Amino acid sequence: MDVILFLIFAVIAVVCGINVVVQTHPISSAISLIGVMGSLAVLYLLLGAEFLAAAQVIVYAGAVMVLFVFVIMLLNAGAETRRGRSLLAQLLGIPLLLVFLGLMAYFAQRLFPATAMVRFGAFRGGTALDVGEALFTRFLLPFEVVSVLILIAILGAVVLARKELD
Amino acid sequence: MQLWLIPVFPLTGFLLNGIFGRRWSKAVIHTIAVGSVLLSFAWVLKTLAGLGDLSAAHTEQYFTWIQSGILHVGMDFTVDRLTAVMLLVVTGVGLVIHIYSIGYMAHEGGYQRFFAYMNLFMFFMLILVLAANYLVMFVGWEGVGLCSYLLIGFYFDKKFATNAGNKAFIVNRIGDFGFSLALFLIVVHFGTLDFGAVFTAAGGKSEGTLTAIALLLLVGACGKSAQLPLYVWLPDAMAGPTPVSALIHAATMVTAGVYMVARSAAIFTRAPAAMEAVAIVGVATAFFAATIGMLQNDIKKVFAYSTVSQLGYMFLGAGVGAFSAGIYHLVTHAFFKALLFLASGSVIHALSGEQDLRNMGGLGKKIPWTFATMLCAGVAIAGVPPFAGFYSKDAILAAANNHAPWMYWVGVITAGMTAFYVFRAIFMAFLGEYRGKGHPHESPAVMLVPLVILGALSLVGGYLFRVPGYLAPLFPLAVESHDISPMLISVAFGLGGIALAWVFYVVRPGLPDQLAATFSGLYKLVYNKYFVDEIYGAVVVTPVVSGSREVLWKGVDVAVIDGAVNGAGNRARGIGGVLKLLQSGNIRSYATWVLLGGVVLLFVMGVMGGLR
Amino acid sequence: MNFFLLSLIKAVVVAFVLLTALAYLQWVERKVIAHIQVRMGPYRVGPHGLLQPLADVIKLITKEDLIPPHANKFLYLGAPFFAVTMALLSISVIPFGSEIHVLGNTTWMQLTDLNIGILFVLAISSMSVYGVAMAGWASNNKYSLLGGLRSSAQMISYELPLSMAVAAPLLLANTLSLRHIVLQQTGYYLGFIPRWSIFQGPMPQIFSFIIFLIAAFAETNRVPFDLAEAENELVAGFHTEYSSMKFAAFFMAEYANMITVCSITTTLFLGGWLPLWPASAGSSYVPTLVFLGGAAVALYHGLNPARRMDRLTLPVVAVVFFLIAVAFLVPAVQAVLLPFFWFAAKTGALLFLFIWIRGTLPRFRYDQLMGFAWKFMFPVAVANLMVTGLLVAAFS
Amino acid sequence: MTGVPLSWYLILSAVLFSLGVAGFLLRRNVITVFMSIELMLNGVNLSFITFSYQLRQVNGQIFSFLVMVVAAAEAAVGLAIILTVFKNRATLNIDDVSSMKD
Repeated sequence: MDVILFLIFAVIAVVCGINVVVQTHPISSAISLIGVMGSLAVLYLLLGAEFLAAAQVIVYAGAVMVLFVFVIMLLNAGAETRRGRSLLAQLLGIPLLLVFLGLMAYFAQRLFPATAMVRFGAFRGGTALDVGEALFTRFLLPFEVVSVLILIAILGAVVLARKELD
Repeated sequence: MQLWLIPVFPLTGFLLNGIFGRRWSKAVIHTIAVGSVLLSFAWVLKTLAGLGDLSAAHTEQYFTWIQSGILHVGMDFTVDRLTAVMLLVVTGVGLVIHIYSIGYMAHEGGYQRFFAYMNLFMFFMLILVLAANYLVMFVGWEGVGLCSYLLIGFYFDKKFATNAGNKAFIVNRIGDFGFSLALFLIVVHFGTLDFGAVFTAAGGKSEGTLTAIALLLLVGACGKSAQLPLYVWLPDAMAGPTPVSALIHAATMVTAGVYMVARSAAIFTRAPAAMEAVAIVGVATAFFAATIGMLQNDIKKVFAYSTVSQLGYMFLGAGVGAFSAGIYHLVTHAFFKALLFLASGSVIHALSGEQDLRNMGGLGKKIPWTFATMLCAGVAIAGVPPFAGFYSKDAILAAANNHAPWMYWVGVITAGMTAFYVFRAIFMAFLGEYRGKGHPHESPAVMLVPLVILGALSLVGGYLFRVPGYLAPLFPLAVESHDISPMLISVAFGLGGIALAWVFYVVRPGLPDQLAATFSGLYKLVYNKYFVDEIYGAVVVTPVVSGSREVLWKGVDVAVIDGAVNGAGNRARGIGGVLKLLQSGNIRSYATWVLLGGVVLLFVMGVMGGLR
Repeated sequence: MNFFLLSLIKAVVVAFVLLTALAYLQWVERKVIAHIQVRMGPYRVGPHGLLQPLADVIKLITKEDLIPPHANKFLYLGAPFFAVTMALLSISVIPFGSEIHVLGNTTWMQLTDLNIGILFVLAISSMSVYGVAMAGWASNNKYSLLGGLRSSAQMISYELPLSMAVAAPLLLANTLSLRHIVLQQTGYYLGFIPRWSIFQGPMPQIFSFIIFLIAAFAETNRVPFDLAEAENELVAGFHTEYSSMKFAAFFMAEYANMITVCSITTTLFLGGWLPLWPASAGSSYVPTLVFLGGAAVALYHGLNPARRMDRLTLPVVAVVFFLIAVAFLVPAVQAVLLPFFWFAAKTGALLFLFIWIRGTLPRFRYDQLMGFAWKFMFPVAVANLMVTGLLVAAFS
Repeated sequence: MTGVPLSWYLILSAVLFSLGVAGFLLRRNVITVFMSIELMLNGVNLSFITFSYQLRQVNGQIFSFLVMVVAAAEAAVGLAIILTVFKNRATLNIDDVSSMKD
């Protein structure tokens, strides 16, 4: 069951991820990205992080991506024009990326014993209670700092997007 | 007892007026400013009433300010009898002067700025007085210096005012430098800055250490209290509004040095050489400033030199071991000198800005209240019994007589000169014929009431507030001498000074000019304040300025620093010229480089981590 | 019984009830609005227009299915189904009633109880904006695009006060599970004031309730916040270009959202399936009395018919009501249906409020809408949350 | 049922991250580039949560939570910047926005 669920949502995530990169129209990319986020939320649930799964959908899919879609619609962004100028990125980037991926996969295989298995329900430390307790005790300072950050971001966004008063 | 409320009231006033004052009417501004000082004064009274007889110091600790190694500095306040006296003087006289300012500043611009600065000054002065350790005191010390600078330069559109402010600030730096060196020495030798701990431990330290600390403290005190040789800023400080002169440059801030010396009595008494230095500085300043004061024509300059001279008296008192007499004189001086300034402010107000004594005269009939109150201050400062100045000056002179007779005699002569120059100013301003233009008018009640209050205090303050007796637990009283002849002599000199002024400026007004012609060399020397400013200019300022310009700027700055910076810049530009090729302006190629770095890093980590 | 089989049965039952309710909610809305406007409403199809939903479905299915030129086909076709899926999803965590025992099986009248139930609902509601936004964008029509833009901005803005308003009763309940939120509201003050969140100490959530309700109107794009489909400005907003079943899907989504939101409100603030007053005071007989009363009214009108048809239909209705009333007296049935009756009664009252407001209030202007969300609702919601938090902390 | 090997999750995370990088390298539309960054962040989040599972600690989830918050802030500011750039230059192509080059 675990394997089936994992495979289903991993495949959805990867396919949507590829779609994000391949689609020329930003709105298709955005929809695909929502797909990635949704399937990742399910994977989070499988990993026992139920609060994070909900937060993933609410924050990422429900707020961040809505902003993206909103901006795409607002700017009426069309499909991008094909005129590449960076040979470097394509010639060097893709092989590098493959090397990177290979290295990461190799490390992941080597560093964790084959016995390390993920079973749904084996770890239940991700409830809202657990996350809240950690956030408001041990991680209070980062939490507050991040709140300040988001406040600054709000102000920054308002200032940037404001109509010029002239 | 919530001591912190005492300084916080004026701070609140400062913040309110400083931030919102621009939009408020004058009534709101001065209500807040005076109200905050009134609250502060009331809280002082309540606190002192609640603390009983204060036979032991009451200390409150609020929070740790600095914790570094062994050094622990807390934001602590303390109240003992010395502090109590200072608190009453600062808030009481401060309150009266704030009220006076309502009238004096009514027609000036920058109303809210003035009151905001005044409140800020009160805040820092109260911090200074309440401090329970040297560092907190230093905060107040620097703070009042800042407010002094701001208020001297209050009329910042006038060049001389900003120059005077700068001068005060820079000269004070010299003193503060000494003070901070003293603090460093204290930290080195005592490991703490708390008054209690330092004074308890002072007994076990060597005399050399204590003398060094005491002398450095004296340098600090000289700067703040305008003693020789750092007194030059105070006469110029009269560029500020008159209430500022009264509050900061007569009654409170300039006496901070005396307060600091008295507070550090435990150190000074164990360093006889430093004590001697204090006494000599004091008596020399007293005499020296009095001689200058005799020939000044600007009414505020006269009182400025008088302040310097009277501060010298206080130092004399402290230096000869009579700390309580010094503080006593501080209190009475706060009354009559504040009064002198406020009354002269009233005169200036009446004459719409005229400050030159030669353009006054005959004002006694036109502004009788001012005249009467000024007369009260005059008799008080001249040491006529039984008015305020008599008690405190007598206490100092008696102590000086016990210590060294020559100091007593210099003090007595100075007392005569004091009486002379004060009454010279009074006679020139109020008696005779009116020599100016314009139509003098009496000041409004809001200015006269403070004058009357201070006048009454100048008359009876010395008798009412027996400071030495109150401070006896802190500073043991000197042996009571039954010989009253020194007292009689000083009174005689005082009266003689008044009489001489009467003769010179009322009976035979031509006499001073004849004398000046006779002793023209001496006259010019004194009239030009012994050319001290010019000497300082030639000896200190010019070499520093030209040295900075020729050596530091054209030599060090251009050749060494600019050379190094430009050289580095040129190298960077050269390297950048090569690296520029990487900056294609294409974000994706940048990302590729980042990726390359990531892959290399990952690879290295794998190899180093033993994953092969 | 097998967990999956049980779940499947429950899902089928819930889907059937919900879809029927959806269809008839529209009928109710048309009827209620008609009566507000002193009209008769649907009357031709079936007695009192009761078969009108069926007729609508047939009409919609048989309509021509248009796809505008240059539309993004995938999104254009996907949007309505996405919308309706999201609308139906959150019903799965709503508890309709308490524990029941049927044929030896014990189960809850709830599809599933998640630990993060309320977060799930919020997540789904935040996703539902995509249906409208996609539809608006994919239609390749400026009115649709404007409608989509409006509704996405509006939904994001009202999501904040909504979440804040939800958080406050959660502080009282101390759980995120919807079932436990209801269970926590069990009991009565002084024997008759229910301990529902809107009455519960130390901070009655009445402000939270009002904010939630207002935000819910905006989230469901209902009057007075229906700017996404403001017909006099944007033709029909995001669904201008839709016809046939795809249009029906948006309609279903809107009504399903309404039902969901009302159910959530009931659960969070009005004590879910809990009765209005204690069973000891006779609350168990309320459904019987209500249906008996309904039967009596129907019988009266059947005996004094206003139209010829009523002579036949209204007595039938009366008999049905009477049978239901009797059924509520049977203990076994009572145990199952009584909680559901209360839940349905509260939700129905809220739905009636939705319809009532639609029939009463005019539409907001767009800047007023956003200003209202950010300058009024959000601060009030935050203040309410803070006060609640402080009081809960002080009294715990 | 034995479950899923932990490394699968990590590899999935690496794949998603690499896809994000690829998007960054290949796309020209600044919004798509931005979304690629979000994709990378999501990949990283997955690995955080996987580690959180493996270590049976909530810390990884906290990191992930903070990443989400930062991503939200970044999206708000970033999109505002994109709006401003678009207003001034009427382009969404990142190659056209290179006046810092010289």
